[in-house]
Amino acid sequence: MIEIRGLSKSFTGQDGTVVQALQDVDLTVGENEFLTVLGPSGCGKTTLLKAVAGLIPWNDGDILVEGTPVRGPGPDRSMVFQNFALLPWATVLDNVAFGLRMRGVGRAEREERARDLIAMVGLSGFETKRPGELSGGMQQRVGIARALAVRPRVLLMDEPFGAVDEQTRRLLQEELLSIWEEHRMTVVFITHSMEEAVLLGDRVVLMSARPGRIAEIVPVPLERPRSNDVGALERSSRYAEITAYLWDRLRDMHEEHRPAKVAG
Amino acid sequence: MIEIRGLSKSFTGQDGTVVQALQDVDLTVGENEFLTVLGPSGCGKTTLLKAVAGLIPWNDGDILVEGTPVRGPGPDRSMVFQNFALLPWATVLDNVAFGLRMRGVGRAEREERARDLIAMVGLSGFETKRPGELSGGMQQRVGIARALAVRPRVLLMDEPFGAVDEQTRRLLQEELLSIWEEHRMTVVFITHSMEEAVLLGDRVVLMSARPGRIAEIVPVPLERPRSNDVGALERSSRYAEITAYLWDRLRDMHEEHRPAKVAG
Amino acid sequence: MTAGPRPAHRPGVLRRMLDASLPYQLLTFAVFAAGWELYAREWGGLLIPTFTETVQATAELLGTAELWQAMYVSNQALVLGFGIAVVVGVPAGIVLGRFRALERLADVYLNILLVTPMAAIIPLLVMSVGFGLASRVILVTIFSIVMVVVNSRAGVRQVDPSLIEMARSFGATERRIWARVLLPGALPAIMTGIRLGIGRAVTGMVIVELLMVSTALGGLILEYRGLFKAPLLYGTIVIILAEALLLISVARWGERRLTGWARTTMARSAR
Amino acid sequence: ACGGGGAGTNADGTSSFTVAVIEPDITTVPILAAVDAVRQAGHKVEVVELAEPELAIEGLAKGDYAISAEATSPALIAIEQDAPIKIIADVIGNQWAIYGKPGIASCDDLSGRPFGIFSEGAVATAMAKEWVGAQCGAGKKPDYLTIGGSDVRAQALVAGEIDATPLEVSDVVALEGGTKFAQVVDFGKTLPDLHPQTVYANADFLTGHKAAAQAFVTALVREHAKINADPRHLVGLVAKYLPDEKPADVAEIAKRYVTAGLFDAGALTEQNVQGTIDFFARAGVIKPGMTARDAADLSFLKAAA
Amino acid sequence: MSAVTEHAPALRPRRRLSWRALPAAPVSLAAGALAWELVGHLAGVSFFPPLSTVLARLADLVSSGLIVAGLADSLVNLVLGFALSLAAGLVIGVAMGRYRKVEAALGVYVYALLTAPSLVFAPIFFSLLGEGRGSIVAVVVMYAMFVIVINTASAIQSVPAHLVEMARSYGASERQVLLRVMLPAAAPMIMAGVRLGVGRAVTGMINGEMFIAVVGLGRVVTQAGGRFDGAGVLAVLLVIIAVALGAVALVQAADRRITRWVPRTSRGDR
Ligand SMILES: Nc1ncnc2c1ncn2[C@@H]1O[C@H](COP(=O)(O)OP(=O)(O)OP(=O)(O)O)[C@@H](O)[C@H]1O
Ligand SMILES: Nc1ncnc2c1ncn2[C@@H]1O[C@H](COP(=O)(O)OP(=O)(O)OP(=O)(O)O)[C@@H](O)[C@H]1O
Ligand SMILES: [Mg+2]
Ligand SMILES: [Mg+2]
Repeated sequence: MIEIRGLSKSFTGQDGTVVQALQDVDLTVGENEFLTVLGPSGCGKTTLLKAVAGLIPWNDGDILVEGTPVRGPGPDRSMVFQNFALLPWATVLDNVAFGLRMRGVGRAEREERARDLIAMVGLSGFETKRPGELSGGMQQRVGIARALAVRPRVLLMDEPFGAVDEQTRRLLQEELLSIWEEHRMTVVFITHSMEEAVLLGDRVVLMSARPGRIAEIVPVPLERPRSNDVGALERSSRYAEITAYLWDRLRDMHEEHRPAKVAG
Repeated sequence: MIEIRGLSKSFTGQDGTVVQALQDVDLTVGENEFLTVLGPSGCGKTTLLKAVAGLIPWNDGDILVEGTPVRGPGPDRSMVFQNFALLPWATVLDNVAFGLRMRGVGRAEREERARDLIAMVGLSGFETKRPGELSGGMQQRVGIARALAVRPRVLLMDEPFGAVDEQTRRLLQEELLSIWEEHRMTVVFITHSMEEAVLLGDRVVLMSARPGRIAEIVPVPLERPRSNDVGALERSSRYAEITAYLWDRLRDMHEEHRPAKVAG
Repeated sequence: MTAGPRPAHRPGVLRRMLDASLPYQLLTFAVFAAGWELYAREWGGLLIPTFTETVQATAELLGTAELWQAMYVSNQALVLGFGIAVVVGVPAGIVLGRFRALERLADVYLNILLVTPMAAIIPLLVMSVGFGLASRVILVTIFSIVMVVVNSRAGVRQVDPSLIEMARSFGATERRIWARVLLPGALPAIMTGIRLGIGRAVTGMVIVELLMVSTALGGLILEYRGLFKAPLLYGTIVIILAEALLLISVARWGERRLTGWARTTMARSAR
Repeated sequence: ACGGGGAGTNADGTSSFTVAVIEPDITTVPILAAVDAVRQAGHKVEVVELAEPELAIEGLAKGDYAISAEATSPALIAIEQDAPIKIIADVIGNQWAIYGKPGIASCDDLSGRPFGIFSEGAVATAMAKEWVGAQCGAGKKPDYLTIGGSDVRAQALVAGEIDATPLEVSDVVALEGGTKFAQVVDFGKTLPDLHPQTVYANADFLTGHKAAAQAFVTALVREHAKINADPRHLVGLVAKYLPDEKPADVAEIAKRYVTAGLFDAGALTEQNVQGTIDFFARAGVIKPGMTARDAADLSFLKAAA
Repeated sequence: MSAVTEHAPALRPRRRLSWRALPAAPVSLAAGALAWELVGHLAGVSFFPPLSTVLARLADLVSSGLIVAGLADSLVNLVLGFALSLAAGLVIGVAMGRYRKVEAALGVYVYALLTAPSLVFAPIFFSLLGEGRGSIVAVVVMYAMFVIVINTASAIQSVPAHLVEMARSYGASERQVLLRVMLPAAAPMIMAGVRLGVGRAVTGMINGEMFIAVVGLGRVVTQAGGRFDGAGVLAVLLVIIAVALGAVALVQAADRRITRWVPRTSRGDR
């Protein structure tokens, strides 16, 4: 359960100009909810996620996770980074165990837990490989395993499947859904793809840019579990309806903001 | 018109292992045809395109463009690169004029032609910006303008919209279609997206990996011009049929090759 | 970096002062000067002047024609020698970066040039070329060219290979590829090499004068040392260092002007 | 530290101290032999080799070293700046001479020709300039080229880079293999009162360790006497302390030194010390006004004689 | 590199292999040696003897034990000085890279001292440390440390921000971020600085031995110079270069171990 109240955040650029990345954002993410976030480039999605993770300070407002105000990174939340953020010199095993190590978990225990998670994301046998030897999709699975290894209550995912080809992406989506269905936790998932947002989320948050605000929250009335037949889901008319609606909304926002892209 | 006959190409890696990137590829691209190429990662799509562009030597076979054997890069072909390949230090104008400059076209003429093309891809007003100040989609439009500025008979495009968000991608697809419909030329277009392959192509070439071969050529019986209503096209049943067929074929190839991903 | 609400208004005057670098520079300077003064007063010998004496001597030197004459003579070697290092070193670095086979052959010699104690070969050089400007120029060149070559080579390696391929796809000749792709692309690294090279060139300029051709600034140093005029000795050294830093700042400024584009694409790289 | 000069007194009354030598050559060998003699008398002596006379002077002034020997001028400059240093003996007489390419016989022949000198303040430079000032015709002046190190100047002369330069005897002998140089002027004859290379010591050491200092000076005088009696003694010493020198050259050098009477530690007198001081004052290296009493302590030489 | 069709597939790989099979360094060294020998004979001057003369002199010097004794002495200076430079260089470099204030405070001085002709500071070392090992080690440090500092600082500054952020999101402490993320990530560039540093250390060692206290190999060079023994100077120089290349090779070996994870293509010049 995450409560965000009146969150505002601005950046002062190197040239002294101030960018209002988030303005007055109110958002409540329910216990064990899978929330997806969509929005044009530069609308503040990453900023929002990092604030919840406790990685950046903000100007105004409050963030509560499980009722406790966020003051910094904590063991209750973990993050999957858009660009993987794997340590290139460490093996898969060490990368997955990294979060546990930072928390002072002993070697034997952290390796055992890491091995479990490596098996869960289907990478058994790759424990001693380094990230450079893995394909993009496999790298991202390492990032997910690392985030899950610390058994967080809240999982924050920043465009985790952005850099992955379509076939691999589909496999990863199915895997994420089945992990979530089995282990249940609160998930905030940022994406650029409407299809993905609808396929995965209980609700889709649409954000608008400059300043970053929540434009609309769209509930997704597709039944769970969804992991068994993603293909059928995609051919359902409900799915097509929501996707079309999101497409229109986003196109509007995109048109509005086209000139502003020069600045980014 | 491009004729490829019995093309084979192997790479010798730094460790001495030999990768057969292309084996015995036969392919004829018709005059003014829009051909799209789909295939799993590493199947040799880029290699094929670069061979046609005359950028790499090959081991066996022949390539004829408009009846003339390819011996190196030539003014009849130009290429749009997957990663844009813009000169970061040059302005938009200079980047678009680059190909003309390499061909010794005088300053006044090349700038005039560059300005025309900048207008065509909708970037008027950005002539003096540098690539770092443009969004990804705008950068790719500069790359396309540069390729078109030399008035090639053959346009070779390597995943040109791979790095662009979905909304921008749609805009670019529509623009490319209308440019092609107006100016007509032979296009070979590589993509990872089935939807894109179907939307743009007269025929879709499916390639399989290790060694790279042509697995199948799928004709796309959708009428032209397609640029006016892409949305309607996407909702047509014929479109859905072809896409579904391609999806199945690709999934099969992908499954076959999954263990091999370790090597890449 | 802790999370939590922070005031939205601009940082106060005090904050901005603490963030600027000048106060820290001044602080270290003060500590350094005080340490020097104390040490020289307590334990200083004939060749260790106090800080204040050195400052006085520096000011005094700056008013003498002798110093400016020496600067003029020394800098002739610097300008010519470093000019040659750039004119020869940049193309050489580009060639080595572009053609691997050549580079594999030349690599040993670059390494040797990098590690050879030049002081030991100065006599040889002077004997073969004479005591005139030529040997000073050559030495400055040898001192600085390695940095220029090595960095230019690295710069060419950093140039995105797809840009070269792109240029070739438009039928660019090798010459055009050099002028329009390799040189501009490698420019940031080349400028770094030039900056480091300037430092080495100044060293070379002084060393050759110190060890062999005792004219100009090196001659002044030897003279002041021989006569135990410690304040003037270190005053001269201060002036040489100041010149080096000045030249490096000029190079930095030029670098920023020439390679402004690099900042937008490598926002997060060093400084 | 008990006593000056980085020196200490041992339990049995003997001293321990450090002697600094600068790039030892043939002229230094008798000093090394004297050190060994002092060691035999029970004192503990350490020898360090330094690269520059300035460093030795610095160490003497601070009291790190007790005794050193090299060019006289830096010692005088240091004494002028109140450093506790005293000249106590001679290393070698004035062995400098200007040598030139064959055919050069006088100062006028050198007018406008490249002439190698060491830096300002060095004794050879001062002598050469004084000679030029006195001997050259009006408006005639060689083209001075400043070159560090007598060996490099000699090489430059051989290579034809310069037409003339002041050289030491040992350099001349080492180079004489092929070409013969013309001796333009012998400063040993024109400036016999000048002692460019002397032994000097830390003043506190001299007062605190009289016995050790005396032992050293006495030993040095004795070594010089032995050499003058038989040049082969010097050849033997060189073989012992500088095994790399070419024996043939050494024999030749020794002969010339002995013939010219250059090895005479006891040659220093009030007059010639004053003469040396006056020479450097004339050359502008030190200010006028210093007396032999300020600069030298010749009591050890007197006791040794 | 032109795009030419090749109809003889077998030809090219074999040709390329034979090219690779030739070890580049020995071949070019042999060519250099030959050139030296020829120029030496043609020039016929005492200060630039041909290689064979130099090698003969080297054999002399080695058999007389001079080189070996000098070398041992020099190596001690080198190892001490380099170890100090490495330790201090890493600490200062990391501090400068990590804390902007440290960089502001020290940056100018580091650049000034990198530029300075270190020999002119000889009197200072001499005054502080005397003529013994201390001064020579100080000269070595003076030569080697600042390259290491500057490379380390910019290596630390260019560690990808997202890795640091990732570590912090798992609650890593400042120390953990430094040890587990920044140092490993910066290792390749730091090692490049160390490689430059070790070369400079050898130069520093020789200069210290030639211009402060006359010991070790520096003493052998100085004495040979004093005897107009050109072949001797060059012989010792060969030994010095060999020592330097050996030291560089050692660092490279360490580098390869430390940065094994770096993908081959981006390893740059090695
Ligand atoms: N460190 C920073 N300094 C200055 N401005 C920043 C910084 N980080 C982000 N911004 C600005 O804040 C705004 C929001 O950025 P954010 O990264 O949250 O966007 P986003 O929604 O994640 O975009 P994308 O979809 O492209 O990842 C942008 O305008 C960006 O330029
Ligand atoms: N320069 C090269 N050296 C060695 N092997 C290469 C080289 N270029 C390509 N290959 C190999 O050739 C095969 C085909 O590569 P190619 O780049 O054509 O694939 P692709 O179909 O374009 O893949 P992608 O969709 O990932 O871009 C791959 O297995 C690749 O590893
Ligand atoms: Mg983002
Ligand atoms: Mg490709």
